[in-house]
Parts: sequence; structure tokens; C-alpha cells
Amino acid sequence: MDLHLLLQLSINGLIVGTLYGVVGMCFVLIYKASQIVNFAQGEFLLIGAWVCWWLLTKYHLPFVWGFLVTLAFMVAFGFLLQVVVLRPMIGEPVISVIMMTIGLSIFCQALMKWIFGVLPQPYPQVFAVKSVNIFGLEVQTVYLMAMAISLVIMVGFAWFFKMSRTGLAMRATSFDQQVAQSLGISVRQVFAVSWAISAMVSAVAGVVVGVVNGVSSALSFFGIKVFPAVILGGLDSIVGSVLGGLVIGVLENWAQFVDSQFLKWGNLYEVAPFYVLIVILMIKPYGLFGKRDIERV
Amino acid sequence: DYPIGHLNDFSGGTADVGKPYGQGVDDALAYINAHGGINGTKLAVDATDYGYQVPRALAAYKNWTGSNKVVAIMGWGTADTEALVKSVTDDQIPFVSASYAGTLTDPTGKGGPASERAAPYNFFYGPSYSDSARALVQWAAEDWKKKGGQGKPKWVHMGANHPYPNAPRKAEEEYAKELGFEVLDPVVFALTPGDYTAQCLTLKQSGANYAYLGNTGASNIAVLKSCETAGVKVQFVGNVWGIDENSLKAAGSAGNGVVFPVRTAALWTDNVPALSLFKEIAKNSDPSGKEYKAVHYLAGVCAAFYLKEAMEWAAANGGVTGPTIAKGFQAKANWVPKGTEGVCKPSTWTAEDHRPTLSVELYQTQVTGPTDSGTVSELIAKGTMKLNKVATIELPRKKEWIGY
Amino acid sequence: MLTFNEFKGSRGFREGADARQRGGTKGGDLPVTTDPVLVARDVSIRFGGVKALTDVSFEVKSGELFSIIGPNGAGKTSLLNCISGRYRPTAGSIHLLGRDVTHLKPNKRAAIGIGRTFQNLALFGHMSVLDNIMVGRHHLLKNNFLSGALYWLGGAQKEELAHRREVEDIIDFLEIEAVRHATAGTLSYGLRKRVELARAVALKPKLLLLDEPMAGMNLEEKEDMARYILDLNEEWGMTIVMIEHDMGVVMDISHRVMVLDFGRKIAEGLPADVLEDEYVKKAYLGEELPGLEAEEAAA
Amino acid sequence: MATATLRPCGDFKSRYAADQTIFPTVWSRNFCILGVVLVAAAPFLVDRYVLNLLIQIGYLGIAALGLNILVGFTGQISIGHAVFFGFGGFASCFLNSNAGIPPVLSIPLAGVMTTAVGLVFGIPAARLKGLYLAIATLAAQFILLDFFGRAEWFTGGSNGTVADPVSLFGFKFNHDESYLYVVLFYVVVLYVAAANLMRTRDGRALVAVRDYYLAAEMMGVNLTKYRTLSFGISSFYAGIGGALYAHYLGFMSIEGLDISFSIQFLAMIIIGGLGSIMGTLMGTAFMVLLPQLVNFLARSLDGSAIDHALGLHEGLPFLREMTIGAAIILFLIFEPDGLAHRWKQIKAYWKLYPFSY
Amino acid sequence: MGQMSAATAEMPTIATPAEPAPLLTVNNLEVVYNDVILVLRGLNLKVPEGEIVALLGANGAGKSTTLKAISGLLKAEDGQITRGDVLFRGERLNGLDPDQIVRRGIFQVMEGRRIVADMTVHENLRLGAHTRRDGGVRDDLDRVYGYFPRLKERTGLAGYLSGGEQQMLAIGRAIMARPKLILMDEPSMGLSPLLVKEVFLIIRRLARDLGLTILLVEQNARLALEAASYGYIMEQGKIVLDGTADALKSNEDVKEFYLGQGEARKSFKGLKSFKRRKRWL
Ligand SMILES: Nc1ncnc2c1ncn2[C@@H]1O[C@H](COP(=O)(O)OP(=O)(O)OP(=O)(O)O)[C@@H](O)[C@H]1O
Ligand SMILES: Nc1ncnc2c1ncn2[C@@H]1O[C@H](COP(=O)(O)OP(=O)(O)OP(=O)(O)O)[C@@H](O)[C@H]1O
Ligand SMILES: [Mg+2]
Ligand SMILES: [Mg+2]
Repeated sequence: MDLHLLLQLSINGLIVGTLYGVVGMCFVLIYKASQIVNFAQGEFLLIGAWVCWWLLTKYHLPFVWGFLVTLAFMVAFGFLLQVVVLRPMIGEPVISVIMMTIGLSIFCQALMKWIFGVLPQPYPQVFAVKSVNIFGLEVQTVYLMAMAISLVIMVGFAWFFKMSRTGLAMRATSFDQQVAQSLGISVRQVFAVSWAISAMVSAVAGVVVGVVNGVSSALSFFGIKVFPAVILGGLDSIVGSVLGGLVIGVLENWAQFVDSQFLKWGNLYEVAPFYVLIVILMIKPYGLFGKRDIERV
Repeated sequence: DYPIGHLNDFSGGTADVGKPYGQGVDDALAYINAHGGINGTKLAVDATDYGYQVPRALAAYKNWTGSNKVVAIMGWGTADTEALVKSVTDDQIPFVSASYAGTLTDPTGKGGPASERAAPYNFFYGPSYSDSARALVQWAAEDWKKKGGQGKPKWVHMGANHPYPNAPRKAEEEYAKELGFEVLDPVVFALTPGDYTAQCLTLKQSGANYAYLGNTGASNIAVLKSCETAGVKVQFVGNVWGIDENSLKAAGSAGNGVVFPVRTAALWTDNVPALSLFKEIAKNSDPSGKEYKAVHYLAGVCAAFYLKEAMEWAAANGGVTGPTIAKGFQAKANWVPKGTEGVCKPSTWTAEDHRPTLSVELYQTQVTGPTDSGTVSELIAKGTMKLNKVATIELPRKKEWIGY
Repeated sequence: MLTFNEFKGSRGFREGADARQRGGTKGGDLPVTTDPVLVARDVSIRFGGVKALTDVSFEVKSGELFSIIGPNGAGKTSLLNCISGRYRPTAGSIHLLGRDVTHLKPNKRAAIGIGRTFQNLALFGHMSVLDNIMVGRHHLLKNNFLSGALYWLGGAQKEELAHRREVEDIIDFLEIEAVRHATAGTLSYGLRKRVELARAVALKPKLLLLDEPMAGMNLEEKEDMARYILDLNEEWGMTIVMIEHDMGVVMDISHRVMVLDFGRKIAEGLPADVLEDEYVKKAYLGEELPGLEAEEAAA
Repeated sequence: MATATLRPCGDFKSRYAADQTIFPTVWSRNFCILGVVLVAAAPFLVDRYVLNLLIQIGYLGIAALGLNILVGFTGQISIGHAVFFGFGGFASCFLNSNAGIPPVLSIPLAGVMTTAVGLVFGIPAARLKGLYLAIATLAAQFILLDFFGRAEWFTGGSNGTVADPVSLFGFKFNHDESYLYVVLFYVVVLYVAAANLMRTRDGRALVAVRDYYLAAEMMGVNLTKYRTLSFGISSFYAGIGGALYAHYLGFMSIEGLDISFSIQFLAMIIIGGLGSIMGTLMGTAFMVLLPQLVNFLARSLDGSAIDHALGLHEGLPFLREMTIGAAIILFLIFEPDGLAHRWKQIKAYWKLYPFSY
Repeated sequence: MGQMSAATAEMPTIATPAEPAPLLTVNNLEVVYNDVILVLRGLNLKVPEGEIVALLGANGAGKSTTLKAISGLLKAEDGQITRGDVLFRGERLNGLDPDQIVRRGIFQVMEGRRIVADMTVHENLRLGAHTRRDGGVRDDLDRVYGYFPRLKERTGLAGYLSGGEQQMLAIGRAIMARPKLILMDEPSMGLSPLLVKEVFLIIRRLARDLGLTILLVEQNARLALEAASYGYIMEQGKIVLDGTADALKSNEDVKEFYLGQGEARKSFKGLKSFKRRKRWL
């Protein structure tokens, strides 16, 4: 057994896991506000990554500015989505809205390909120091940035849902839109806020992935990859999604370790999280931190 | 008119390479039509972008074999080509794919011992995946000796567990063992880009010397980048669709030094007379004529021109129908379509063997600076990105290699 | 909608009903038979810190109409849930028809013969009223997904139609013919309660548990409901346990009454006796509370 | 009292049997019969392109119906339907080429085998609810797909495997013209079976579980059994659909069995109408025909004046994809309850799904 | 019918000319569900400021529908106002979103409790005050806990509360909102007799002390008419009778069918042998 390799893989898992966590939080945010699982989350990443790329390469903005403009754009985009697509769906069956996000993902995917082409594009060098050495593992600086940002976002979200009025309103909306409306909550507003924030935070992840791997339409696959993370943590738990992300990230890497050292299956890396996911769900049907359904008659 | 079907992927999962290739085919067919067609008869080309989705390819195929039956099809990917093998055989429609799987090279079904089925109407231009991989193995063996490597070099296959990356695996690993490599367990990574640091770390730890990248552009780029960060020192070799000018730009410095096969005898910027024809053809989609065209574009044009000449042969020998076109492909040996000499490589199809060529050109990428700004054309013109020929491998035409 | 006259004759269910003497019993009269249908012994249940039930024991005799009353949150519904299997008591046991059912799953208990209605309506909202009631027949039907899918071949059709007839009897009885094909979720509150009752009755239960059947009904409808319950008890011979806050109804129709407060049984007996209990008067009926007029005057 | 039924006036039923039929009106039954007859006559009327579309609608429609039984009727979302479809295809090929069982038998047998697999993957359904279960099925998608890629003995590994054409008494159904009848046969049988199922005991139990599982359990419905069973039934349909697909193509490989295929199945049933049997077929037709239609439009646009004016040529493929996405979105905005809703004019079941309990 | 005015579909005739304009007026309202099911057929109703008005009627008469039409919550159930209008202080409310209506000061206590099950009692109450910007929230919290001490003891999720406790919470939420007009749909449902009395006391106090106006749908007609100053009786989507509470209380039909004081009154036990249907139309 190569302990050094295991250590490196673990660190790598934590780092990738944080990114899963960030995207996971976006899922949870929307879910908490509307019970909708957003299948277009991956496209949000993609749009964020492309927009930032475009600002950086075409207008040669400094990264920080490009990044901020991207975030602002994504907020606007989230609002726009709400107005054009989601508003008519208020009060409609949740599953239809979920399907609609699938339509949205098809639409955005094609639109991005049309605008930015089908070829992958590299990001310019963003940080002076491209990577930092941690226990012998070269870690990209941008990953560290992502870790910091996601921590801040997580704390913010946790506070938001527990304490703020809008947070409460979101939870009520997701429980029952009619009830929420009867309490004077504007479902539109709740949707707008949650989609805007979610789009914005996704863009953070999108830019990070873009910086590391370059942008291409396949980046949206990330949206599917974080499903196990979110479920593992519990669909409605912000903390859970981050922890779930970390667990899945580390698991993937450990699976890779076990695979390469012992099993020689080849792609344990891809499927192991799903095996573990099922096992965990059989023990804890609502994930690690998910709230149980209230079963009272 | 001769109805021709053209399946392409400009928008789906393989669009990154499907675009330049399909563009090449498109332009070539348009050029052919603009210059007299097939002995005066035009081609009625019906191009369908099927987005790399088999059912759509199927629907398109049925459409083409309905009332106005096509005489030949320019195809694209692995999945659809495989799904249509039986149909095109039954319907006797020559199918020129851009899938170079070894299984398509056996027209009789009795080729080599590993051959599974007959594919008499499947054609492609260029070395098969398996032969390209063998050529890379052979090159690696020489490279190892040349560099004075000690002991057994280690070879590893990387790619998703999918038909396309797996197609050459058996041939490649067998040949590697034959040439004295130690073949490691394959490293699996998905067809989509992601963070592959984990794979790279294990790759590094395994001590491989040569790694074969079996996936398509985007995911290979991700691997190259991850491996660069992880500090992996391996000689990467790639599949034909694995790396090209566009993906090289995306990979940047991480893509430096990859060796990969090229189907044509020349690149866009080379000094070969026949390239002027290609440049003329390219004006169809790029009137300015300034754009650099990737290796896939050239291959697409060549493929279309082979079909053209096969059809011309058919026209002169009993009429343009599926079976006569297929015969047209097999009529000559070591032939090059007129006007493309020096670019398209001489190819031979026979009734028993559909491996057009066993001569593989190997190139190596070279990146000397940041690639994030500027177009591919500019980067090539500036010399920031370069493709250098490293070898031409001539493989023996072994009968037992037919069909895999 | 036609009222299926041709099948009116086939009400095997209620045979001999008219022969039985009716209307003569007053509150407190004991039913004919006395063997217990339901025996609960020292039933306790707690949720975290909340002791919803503490050592509650009681018996319900065959043919009895037994009412449970008590302040809000006293544990009445929890007790019903323990009997029907939704909750598993933390201690104690429940016997049904001489059989220990404490660890049986709810669906098994339904098959033994417990039917119930729910305090917060629990209809299958998107199904038709008819289908809702037919679900009640689940354990009585024999066809399965194979014979059901074959329908005409496996005898499923015959069976379904036979049961449909009996269900129509129940529909007639509860006077919901008009909404037979309506989607349950669109009915008004009161009608839904009635459909729920129909569904529970369709189960052919030996023990029927009713959780506040009169809630949300006006006087007239309460009268109707009381009539249905009495009919079920006396003519269809069902043993009934009922939770209800309307004291008028409880006193008039039940044979015996049990009072729960803070999860404990504080009284049990004939309605009139229970009504006299001082504690009940004060903590449940609030007789000491000033009336609205008095309050007005005080202000 | 308002009756919420929307039967035509005068359509009174005087016998229970008549009131229990699959078709709410005589008209709708005749319409269905007419549809079957028309399809049966199709080989004489239309070309192979249309036949191919009909066949696609057929085998996908069967699989989609399975998914609708699971999602629409039982309320358990599955994002892994494609692999069960694939399993059926592989199983039939396997039985056919390894055990020499003729396709006539191997297709139903493949359905049975898929049922078994479905039951195994349905085990979590007994414990998991809503989206947690949905993601567990996503896990099934990845796990089974990985299995397909690796189990060379069964699937031919990543190379795929070949299948014989269906033949009966020496007649080979190896052309679209004849294969259409095979598919039509299965469609009719399986759709009628599903309609029957839904009006009998077990079908009602499934719907009851969807609507209010706690109440269903107390009405005597065994939750574990029915939740798992619905996976079994759903897989059976998927398996048959997949097997029909394999024998149609004569070839089966794992390419194409990815999540997006699973999601496409979901799209079919949501657009058709959850919990509606005929709606499933309509939804399938919509999803099969939409790309064709858009393709057709794109083609007629290609090279036209509009194309030149807007310079669309480059973007046409993307425009086409976008149109498909937009069509789904618009469709849902205007008909969130699916085609069946419009078709029957009866308020669909799904107002509060899946969070009504 | 003595001093009572029989309600007609065309013109409601309750208000005497001298009275100020009522807070809420419902004119000739028609409501249709799913585009086909006509439930309200020209309903007229007035609620004067500061008063408690009772709306009585049989199951399925359309009482809840009326309230939902006023508060705009119909939309979520595929219901639609097809004719007539709802005026609040002269402003037309038709077509407004429910949350906007709440912001104008109309709050509905919905039938069947409808508390947010996966939040705590405290959070539910805070939600009630969602639209409030003033600082009195804390005081009102204390007020609610004062009315219903039992709620204070319940710290878990609201979904686990007993039926009656949930009803208390639903009423408490309305108090937290401090609207101008509360639409109460069967507030006494599922409450113990003691609490029913208390709830009516509370309703009275709210109207008197805080100046709230209340439109009360209630099956307990006796208490409702005791608390209210005016009453409407509706059947099949129309008002069939209205008058001051006292007048209604002494109406023979109301006595018999709603208050159970008619001559024919028997014990519940004795009712089974005969069956009547009231016909007021
Ligand atoms: N599943 C549960 N989890 C936590 N607490 C519960 C649960 N079920 C009941 N309780 C608590 O137990 C107590 C008794 O509840 P129950 O529903 O039995 O009361 P009840 O007598 O039916 O009252 P009501 O007349 O108001 O319906 C309540 O305080 C309730 O909060
Ligand atoms: N969502 C809906 N879809 C269709 N019909 C409905 C819907 N909601 C209510 N109805 C119908 O409207 C009529 C009136 O219902 P409503 O709930 O207003 O009655 P209600 O007077 O409140 O009765 P209850 O005292 O039983 O609560 C009923 O016949 C009911 O079936
Ligand atoms: Mg209760
Ligand atoms: Mg009501």
C-alpha cells in the first residue's frame, strides 16, 4: 500500500469535493425554495464559465473584474429565467417544473454551443502562482479560492435559512405554494431570489472548473455529478450538501486508490460513489442531514 | 442526381471533432457538384446533423432508404456506424464512416481469427484505430530504444469503457506485449471532461512510460491538464480523434509533446501542390480562405473524394448503384483521388480486406507559449503551436489483423 | 346517474336489518354481546420528550360504540394510531379479536378487520370516489397484477363487478351517489369525510375507528353522520371507536366513553357519568368559562 | 352538488360492466380501434421513413408506459429507465445467441429477466421516497451501465452484440414493413394489459400508494410489496421495449443508453401526461416526432431567404436543439398536465405530485 | 320573515343608507373550477368595518370557495372568478395575486389548518407576520402564546402537533399577521369544547380590542351567531338568507336546521328513523 499516494488522493478528494459542495448548495437552495430539482444546474455553470471566459479573453478584463461582472450577469440571468420561464409555472405540478428545467438545459446547452462554438477553450492564466504544494500534491490556486468562497457561502446560506425572513419564506414556499401565498409571501419573489442566487453561485463553480480544465459544453456534466453529493448530504441541508460533496470527492479518490492498487476494475472511480450512495441511503433514507418527511395522520 | 446521405455531428457529444470533419465532407461534396458532379450528374446531398444520437441516425437512414434511395452514405461516429452495419449490408449501400474501428475492416466475416462479422459495405479512409495504435506502439518501442531506456517499458491504455476508446485496446495491448512492453491495467476516465487528478496520481505512481489516450478531445485535454498539475512524466500518445489543433489550443502547455496519427500525408500549412485544391474547396465555407483547417478537415475531404472516384468508376461500369460503388472502391490498388496526390494517402480496398492503408504518419505536438488568446490560425501562424512529423510507420499487412 | 336499481335486491350485507329492533336504546345501554373486540393494556408512547400516552388500558366489547374524548393534544389520535398500527407503542400491548397485534404492520391489521378514518382527511386525492372506496376492498379482492391485467380471462372482471355491487350499496347508504365519479380531491370538506367513512366501511371492518367524524359539519350534517354511525353499529354490526369533540353527539349515541388527558386515562364509563365528572367539566367542557354574553358584559 | 365528471350528457351506464370499461366513451374506443387499423394499414400507405417512426414510437412507447406505471401511477420517479430498456435488449440478444432461443420467445423472456433485475433495484424503493429514490435509480443507471460495459459474456462488452430478426413459422420479420406488426402486436397487448391493471386491485393499490401512502397502508395495502412491484412491472415494459429495439436493429450496444435517454423517457411521460395510459403514447409520439419536425423545418429553412438574411446556416443545428428545448418549455407552460389532459378534458391526477403526502 | 331582508341575486340590501361603505363588498360573484364546475352563482356579501360577520351553510355550499375567491387563493386550485367582483375599501381585488391581497390587509385562515409542517411552531408564527414591518411582532407573539399556552410547550416541528394544536397555530398565525380583515374558515374545527369557547372569546376580543374585521365561516352556528353581528346563510353557491345575528337566531328555519332548537329536535340517537331535507329555495 502506498500511503503517500493515499494521502495525496485524499487531499485531492477534499478539494474536488468542495467544488461538488458549492454546486450542491445551489441545488439545495433551489430545492429548499421550491422543491424543484434543477436539471439545468450544469448549464448554469457552463454559462458562468463562458461569460467569464469571454470577458477575460475578448475584453482582457482583469480576472477579479471579469469574475464580478460574471456574477452580476448571472444574477440578472436568474431573474430573467424567473420572469420568462418560471413565473407561468407557479402553482403547477412540481414534476412539470422539473421537466421544464430539463428543457431549459437542452435550450441553454445548444445556445452556448451556438454562441461559443463546440471547441474547448482555455482560460488565460489567472493567478500568478498557478498551484500550491500541499503534502507533495500540487493544488491549483483557484481550487483554494473556491474552498474559501464556498465556506463563506455556506455560512451565509445556513444563516439565511435559519434566521432571515426570506429564508423562512422560501421554506414555506417549498412546503406549499398556496399556503405561502396565503401568508403574503410572493412566490415570484422567492423564486427570483433563489434562482438568481443559485445561478450566481453556480457560476463561481463554473469559473473554477473552467480555469482548471478549460471551458467546453461538456462542463455541464458537473450538474449530474453532484447529484449523489446532494442526496448523500440530504436534499434540504446546506451543510449536508457540502459534507456530501466532500464525502463523494474523497470517496471517488479512495475508489481510485483501491481500484488501481488492488481491484483493477478500471472505473471504480465513477461507480463507487453510487454504490456507497445506495448503502448510505438504505441506512439513512434521508441522507446524512436531510429532514425526514412528517408521517402523521 | 445521385442521392447521397451525409450524417454529421455538429451539435452533439462529438461535435468538437465532428465539426471540422463534417465541414470537410460538406465542402468537398459542394465542390464536386460545382465542378461537374459525377461525370456531369450532380450529387443530391442530404446532410443530417444527428447530434450523436443513434435513434436520429436511424430515422435519417430510413428516410434515405425510403422512396428515393441513396446510393452511398458519408457517415460519422462509432455508435451509429455499428448500429447500421447490418442495415447497410442488407440494403447494399456503401457507408463511408469516420469510425475507424477494426471491426469494420472485414468484408467477408472470415478475416482474422478475432473477426466477428462481415461488413462488406463499410468503408473508411485512413488507418484503422487498431493499426494506428499498433503504429504508436511500434514508435514507442523505437523511441524507448533511442532514448536508451532501461528494462521493459510500461504501456498503459487510458479511456472510457466505451466502444470507441476500447476499439483498438485489444490490438494495441497485444502488440505492445509482442514488442516487449509491460502492459499495465488500463486507466479509465470518462468521455466527458472532469478533474482527473486522481487518475493522474495513480498513473504517476504506476510508473508508466507510454500512455495511450483513447477518448476524444475534451476529455483528453482534461487528463493532460490534470496530469500536468500532478507532475506526471509520461509520453502520451493519442488516438486520431484524441488530439488536434483545436484541442491542443485548449490544452495549452499541457498538450505539449503528444504523439498522434495523422491520416493525410500533409498538413494545411505544408508545401504540397495538391493543397491548393483543398484551399479552393475550403472557400465554400470560408470565402476569405484565411482560416487554418485542422487535420480532420483534410481527412473529411479525402474521404469524400474517394467516394467520388468510386462513383465515377461505377458510372463507367454499369451504373451508379450501391454494389457498383462498392466495387469502385475495390477496383484499383494504392490509389489516390485525382488532384489530391500528396495529401490523401494511397489506399487499397479489396473484396477480402477493407484496411485502406497500413502506413501511419505520426506527428508530435509542440506548444511554445500561452494559447489562450488568438485563434488557432493565428497560433499556428505565429508558431506558438506546431505539429512536427516524427515518423511514418509501415505496418505489415497481416491477414490475422483483419477485423480487429 | 342511474341508481342501479336492478341490484338493489342484493344487499346481503344488511340482511335482517329491519328485523332488528331499532331506536329503543338510550345512551348507556350495553350491547348484546360482551366478548372484547379490542383490548389495550398499558399502552404508552412517547415522542422524544413528549409522553403522548401513559399506561392507557381499556376494552371495547363486540357491538359497542365506544367514544374517546379529551382536550386537544391529550393523545386520542395517538391512541387510534397505536390501534391501527401507524404508531408502535413504546410499551404495552394491543389485542384484537383475541390476537396480539402489537407488532403487526398496519396493512396486516386492516386485513384482520380494522378500518379507520382520519382526523386530517387522508383520501387518495387524485382518484375517483369510487376508486377510493374500492381501495378499501383491497384485502377482500383476490385478483393480482397478472389476472388483473388479463381481466377478461382470469376472472378478475367477475370479481371486480361483484365487489362493485357491494360498494354501490355503501355508496347508496352514505348517499354519495352523485359524486361517485368525482375526483376525491375536489370535494368539499364535509363530503370528503363521508367518502372516507365509505372507504373505511368498504373494508368490512370488525372494528371501525373514527377520528372526529363530525368535524366541519353543521348540525344537520352531524345528524346525518350520527345516523350513519348508528346504522353501522346497529344494523351492520360494527364495533366502533370514535373520537369526537361534539359532546351532544357523544352523549347521545355512544355506549361508553373514555376520557384522556395528558396521555392518561382519567375516566371511563357511561356517558352520563362521565359528563358529571368534575375534572371533565372543568378541563374539557370549560363550563366555568364565561359565555360570550357574559364576557361582553364584563368588558 | 356539482359532479366533477365530464361525461357527455346522455351517456348513462346501466350496468356496472359498462361503467368499468377502459374507454370512458364509445367514441374514444372507436377512435382507438381506428388508430390500430390505420397503423396496421400503414405499410401499404406510407414509406419506410414513416414506418420507422411508427416503430420507434411503438417500442419507446412500451418502455415509456412502464415508466409511467412507475412514475405516473405509483409516484416513484426514476431516472434510470434507459438501462432497463437496455437490459431487455441485451437479455434478448443473450438468450437468442447464447441459448438459441428464437426471438419470438426471447423477447417476452427478456421482459421477465428485466423484471427480476427491476425488482432487485426496486428494493430501495421500500425505504426511499421522492427524490431520494429518484437518485437511487440514477445510481442504478450508472451501476448497470458499468455492468453492461464489463459483462462481455452477456452484452458483448463495449462492442455490443448482435440479434436475429424475429421470425415465426419461417417468416422473417426483418423489414420495417413486417416488423411494424410485431411492434403493433406488443403495443396493443401491453397497453390493454396496463389499462386492465389500472382498473383492478393491484393497479388501484399502486395509485393509492402514490396519492397517500400512509392511508393506503392502513387500507390494507402492503407498501413494500407494491413499491417494489411497480419497479418490476415498469422494468418488464422497459425490457420488452428494449428487446423489440434490439431485434429491430439487429444489434445492441451500450452507446446511447445514457442518462439523457432516461431523461427522454421522463419527458415522454410528463408531456404525455403522468398517470395516463394513452397519454404515454402521445407523449412518446411527441418526443419522437418533434426532432423530426424541427429537422424538417431546419432543412426547409436551410438555403432559403431567411437563412441568408440571418446567416443562420452555421447555427441551424443549434437552433434545432434550441427549438426542441423551447418546445418542451412552451409545451409545459401551456399544458403543464400533459397531452392527456387536453385529450380527455379531465383534470389530470397530478396537481400536487409528488409532495402531496 | 319579519324584519329580515330576503337576499336577491340582483341587489344586496343589507346596508341602510346612513351606514359608511363596508370594508369588503362582494358583488354578484361567480366562480368556476376547472373551467366547467360552477360553484358560486352570483353571490353578494358585505362586511362592515370592525364587525364580525358569519357565513353559514351546508357542506359543499361554497363557503370555502367564497373565502378563497376573496383572498385570491382560488388560482392555485384551478378556480376562476368568471363574473362579479370583490371590493376591498372600494378597490377591486379580482385578479390580484394572493400575496398582494395579504399586503392590502386581508388574511385567510384556511380550512384544514394548512400549517407549514416542517417548521417549528415559532417559525410558523413568524411566518404569519411575514408582511409586517412594524415592531409589534414580539408583543403579538406573547399575545398568541397567552391565548394558547399549549403552543408554547410545543418546541418540535408543527407537523407533529395534534389536530387541535394545529388549529390553534393556524389561528395564532392570523393574529400575528394583524390584518384589517381576517377570513376564518371553520376556526373551531377539531377543538375541544373548552377551546371552542375560548376561540370565540378570542375572536370577539380581536374584533373589539384590535379593531379587526372578521368574516367567519363556521359550522357551530350557535356560537357563530353569538359572536357575530350579522349573518349570511348560503346554499348551492348563493346567499339564501341574511340578517342581523339576532334576527337569524330567532328565525324558525335557522333554529331548526342550524341551532337544533326546532320543535322537531330529537336526540341524535332518535334521529335515525326519519330523514329530512331542508328546502329554502
Ligand atoms: N409523531 C409525533 N411526533 C411527535 N409528537 C407527537 C407525534 N404524534 C403526536 N405527538 C404529540 O402527542 C400529543 C398527542 O397528540 P394527539 O394527536 O394524539 O392528540 P389528540 O388527542 O388527538 O388531540 P386533538 O384533539 O387536538 O386532535 C400532542 O401533543 C402531539 O404534539
Ligand atoms: N378544486 C376544486 N375543483 C373542483 N371542484 C371543487 C374544488 N374545490 C371545491 N369544489 C367544489 O365546490 C363546491 C363548494 O366547495 P367548498 O369547499 O367551497 O364548500 P364548503 O361550503 O366550504 O363546504 P364544507 O363545509 O364541506 O367545507 C363543492 O361542490 C366542491 O365539490
Ligand atoms: Mg386528534
Ligand atoms: Mg369549506
